[in-house]
Amino acid sequence: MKNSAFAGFLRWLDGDPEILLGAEEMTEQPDVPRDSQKQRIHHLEHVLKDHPLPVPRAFSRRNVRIFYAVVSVVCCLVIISCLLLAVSDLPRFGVEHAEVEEVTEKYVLDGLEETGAVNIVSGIILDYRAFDTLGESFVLFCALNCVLILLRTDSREEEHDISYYSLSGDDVLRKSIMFTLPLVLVFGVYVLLNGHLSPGGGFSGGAVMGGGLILLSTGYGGEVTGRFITERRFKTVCFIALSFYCLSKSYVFFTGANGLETGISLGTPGAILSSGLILPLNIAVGMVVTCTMYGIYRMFKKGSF
Amino acid sequence: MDFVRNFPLFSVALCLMSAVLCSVLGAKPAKWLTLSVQAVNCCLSASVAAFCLCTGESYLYPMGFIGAPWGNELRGGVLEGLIGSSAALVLCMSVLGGVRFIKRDILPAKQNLYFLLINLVGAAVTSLIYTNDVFTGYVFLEILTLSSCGILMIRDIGRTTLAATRYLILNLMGSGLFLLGLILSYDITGHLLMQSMAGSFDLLEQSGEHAIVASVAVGLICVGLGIKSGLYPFHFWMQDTYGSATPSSAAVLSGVVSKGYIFLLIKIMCRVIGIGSPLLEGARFILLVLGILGIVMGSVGAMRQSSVNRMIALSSAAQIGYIYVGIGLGTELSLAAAILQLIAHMLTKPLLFLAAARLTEVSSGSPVFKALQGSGRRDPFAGAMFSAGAFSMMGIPAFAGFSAKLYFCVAAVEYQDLAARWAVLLALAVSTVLNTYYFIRTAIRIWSPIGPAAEKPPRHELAFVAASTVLVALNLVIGLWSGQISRVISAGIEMLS
Amino acid sequence: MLDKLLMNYELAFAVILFGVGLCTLLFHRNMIKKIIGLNIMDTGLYLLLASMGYVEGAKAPIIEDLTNIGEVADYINPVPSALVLTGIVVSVSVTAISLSLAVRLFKKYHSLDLDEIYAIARRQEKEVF
Amino acid sequence: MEAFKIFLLVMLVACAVSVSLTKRLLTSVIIYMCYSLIMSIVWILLRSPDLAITEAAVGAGVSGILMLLTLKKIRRTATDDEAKEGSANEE
Repeated sequence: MKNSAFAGFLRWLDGDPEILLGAEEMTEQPDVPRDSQKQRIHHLEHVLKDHPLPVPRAFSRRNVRIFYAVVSVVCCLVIISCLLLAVSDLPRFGVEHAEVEEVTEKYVLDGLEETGAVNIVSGIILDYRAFDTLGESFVLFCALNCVLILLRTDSREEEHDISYYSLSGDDVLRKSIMFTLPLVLVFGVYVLLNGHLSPGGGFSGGAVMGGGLILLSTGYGGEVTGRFITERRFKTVCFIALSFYCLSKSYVFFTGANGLETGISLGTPGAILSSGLILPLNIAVGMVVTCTMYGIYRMFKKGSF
Repeated sequence: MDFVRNFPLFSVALCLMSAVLCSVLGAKPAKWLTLSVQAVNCCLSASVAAFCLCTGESYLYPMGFIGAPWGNELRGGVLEGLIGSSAALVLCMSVLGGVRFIKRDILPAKQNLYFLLINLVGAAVTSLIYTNDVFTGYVFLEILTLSSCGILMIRDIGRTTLAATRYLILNLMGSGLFLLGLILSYDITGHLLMQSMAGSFDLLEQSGEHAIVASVAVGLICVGLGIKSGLYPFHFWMQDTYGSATPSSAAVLSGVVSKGYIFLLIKIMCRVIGIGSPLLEGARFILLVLGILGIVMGSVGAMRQSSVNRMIALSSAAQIGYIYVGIGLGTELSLAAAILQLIAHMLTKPLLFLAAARLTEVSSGSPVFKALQGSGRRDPFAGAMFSAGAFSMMGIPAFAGFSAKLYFCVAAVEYQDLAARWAVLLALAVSTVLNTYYFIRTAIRIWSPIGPAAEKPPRHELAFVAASTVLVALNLVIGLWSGQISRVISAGIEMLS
Repeated sequence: MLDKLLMNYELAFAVILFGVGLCTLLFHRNMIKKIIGLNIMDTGLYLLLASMGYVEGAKAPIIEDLTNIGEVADYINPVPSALVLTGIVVSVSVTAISLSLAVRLFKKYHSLDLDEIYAIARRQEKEVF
Repeated sequence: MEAFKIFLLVMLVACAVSVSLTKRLLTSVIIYMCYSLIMSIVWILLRSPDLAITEAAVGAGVSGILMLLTLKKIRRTATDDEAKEGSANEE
């Protein structure tokens, strides 16, 4: 009775995800030193291989798999048809909608004057809706720190990882990177600095530059990039860029809400040094994004900078 | 313009800046920075609440030169201030009370990252509470999800990683559904600010256009936030998550994070759709049913657990069920009861988690009930604190939990629909009986004299004593002066719509 | 309904992508596939958002002639673009975190299949006690 | 142009479905990278060049690389353990 389908169902009601297994105490696992845990896993895997788990007949692996597949397809179809029903009721695609006109009108017509940005999207994300964007860079910052928590290795035991899968001996890769890397970096810098004039901005430019650094470190090994991106510098750049972003935007929010003058001139629209804070903010965001992308890559690859 | 109006901006900026600072500080300065920033944050929010209570009206705060409907906005009001200050306080106390466990569970090199994430949680919750723009709500929702997942998985054992994975997947599904709801409502209204959206929803309701999209969008928003906050059928991650995290993280996750989602839902319901709107009727009915089911099933599930922290975790499902019942009934009284319950639960759960962690510590580290026998005698202070929390959960008079339950009863009795009224009252009765049963059982176990050989009790540190005393004191304050507090809450709810 | 759907075919495709992604996220047992499903779900959402801002025959929201901005209807709606930009960055952060969780899980349990991982975790617990 | 757009959208759905049907993880990661590239073309057709640049750099570039690295890391861990087991057996 303990392993019957009904008992499994009851356990599932209680929030037990693993209906395949018999009733067992779910108890908290105390801290076990790393090594012994590893050995235990090895041992367990053998045990699992030799003696498969006691599984009630109604829930055999095969049945469960089929059940999963059927449920997922049915769910998928139900969700899609519900949403299609909703979508068919939406306003028509590809025409200007009266509802949004009130809001977009101001962005398009007054945006240039109020923010100084030729690229209206840049004006929106770094001026009108800057609080969202501030949050967005902190999402990246949070992701970087979570990855640091998970993948950073403090011991030296995994150092030998680097040599194993770095391709830095490969001539074809090196040569092609030598040709493409300058282009990638120049493109990234261009996209970053012209964020207020042409498509792009801090996020896209930063991602392109981060991609360039990743290329360099793939081709020439981590030592080359590690020479000029040390952990200290990495942290400093992140710190300066984020605190500049946070402080300057708080200042703008504060003055704006209180009706004070910011003392930041917008310059001539269309010039590279224009549109007030948007250019420095783009640079700050770009640095954060570059650092984040590269840092996450290093964490995945090696576990340290 | 009064200077107090800037306080919401200050508290968000303060939290974000201290998060950035924590990334370059060591563990110890980061801890003090976090604690003091959260304390300041609490004071700032409390003064916002006091200010709004004095002037008698809420205010809008444009983020930048251009306000509605073009730029982002914050909104300050009594409810926002009240919940913001209690969230910051609970965050501060959970960290303070669990400092020893943080030192025990987390590698020294990564402790400053823990405080960084706590700051991000604070910033995200504060902005979720104050925001007046639904998309800002989404962005900070994601920060809250990621940082809460971070404080969960920072403990380096397999169970926690597994729990974090499941927590992350469910939460991402919830945010996906929430975002879809937002997108659909943006498509039909063309606005992202709450009051402009509300105007468009009113117009749509009158003209009857896009009725299907509107109801699907409302349903998706409710379901998304329900999944994230642990509404009944989606409560199954709780026991693993809260059971395996370091006690401070469990306290923060149950006390602050889930409440942030719920408050956002209440705000969207009241300010965007209108709590009495016919669009919301279906969603409210579903929330009511799921809430009642959550109360009953959560209590039954908690009763069947064999270890104390899993029991506390599952009783959260029941407590969150109460809040959803309050939202589902949708009268002013029931909303006030829901918010009172929200605050009461916010103050009680961290206390229980922290005290249970102490009791576990003196029982050779095992949270199973058998091992806990007599632990209250080994560490009387923690035992007393646990009992106080349990009393509040059971609904003993003079504690916050009692007044919340009382207001629920009043709200249910005054509800027109007979079936709903009796269902709610019955669920309340059943869950009170079950709550009393399993908390009394635990209390008897921890105070009973027989047990394993006495171990040397850990040194009583000031941090835990201070944190739990503050939490119990606030619990008593809310319980004893519940009339005044519920008047403040009703004033806040009136301001909300 | 069907003729309306045909007119709104972009939105219909976006919704289908969302559904497929959501089900991959929910029902696939492999972590990596779950993560890919998550990304597909998100891009479906962004497609839905951005196609609502599209205006037939309009230009990208970048002002070419500074002296003569033109009319609102000359440009597509810039707001969805701004929102989607935010969203894309959020989803890459989420991807990074969930991938590192997958790596960590693999280190602990030597599997990416969540069902198997649960089985191993349970066995382990039984052994500890 | 309309036909091209429909073709791209159909390809997107095909990629999305085939991700969950393929057996090998490497294949599904590569399919996902293709998906992102197609998506960035769709963004251009929708007149959002900002999104196209970001999607190409982030979706196809960085996310894809991270997924590939994850696969590599996982295979590395697996082979490492096999090697250790082998040496343990020899002893």
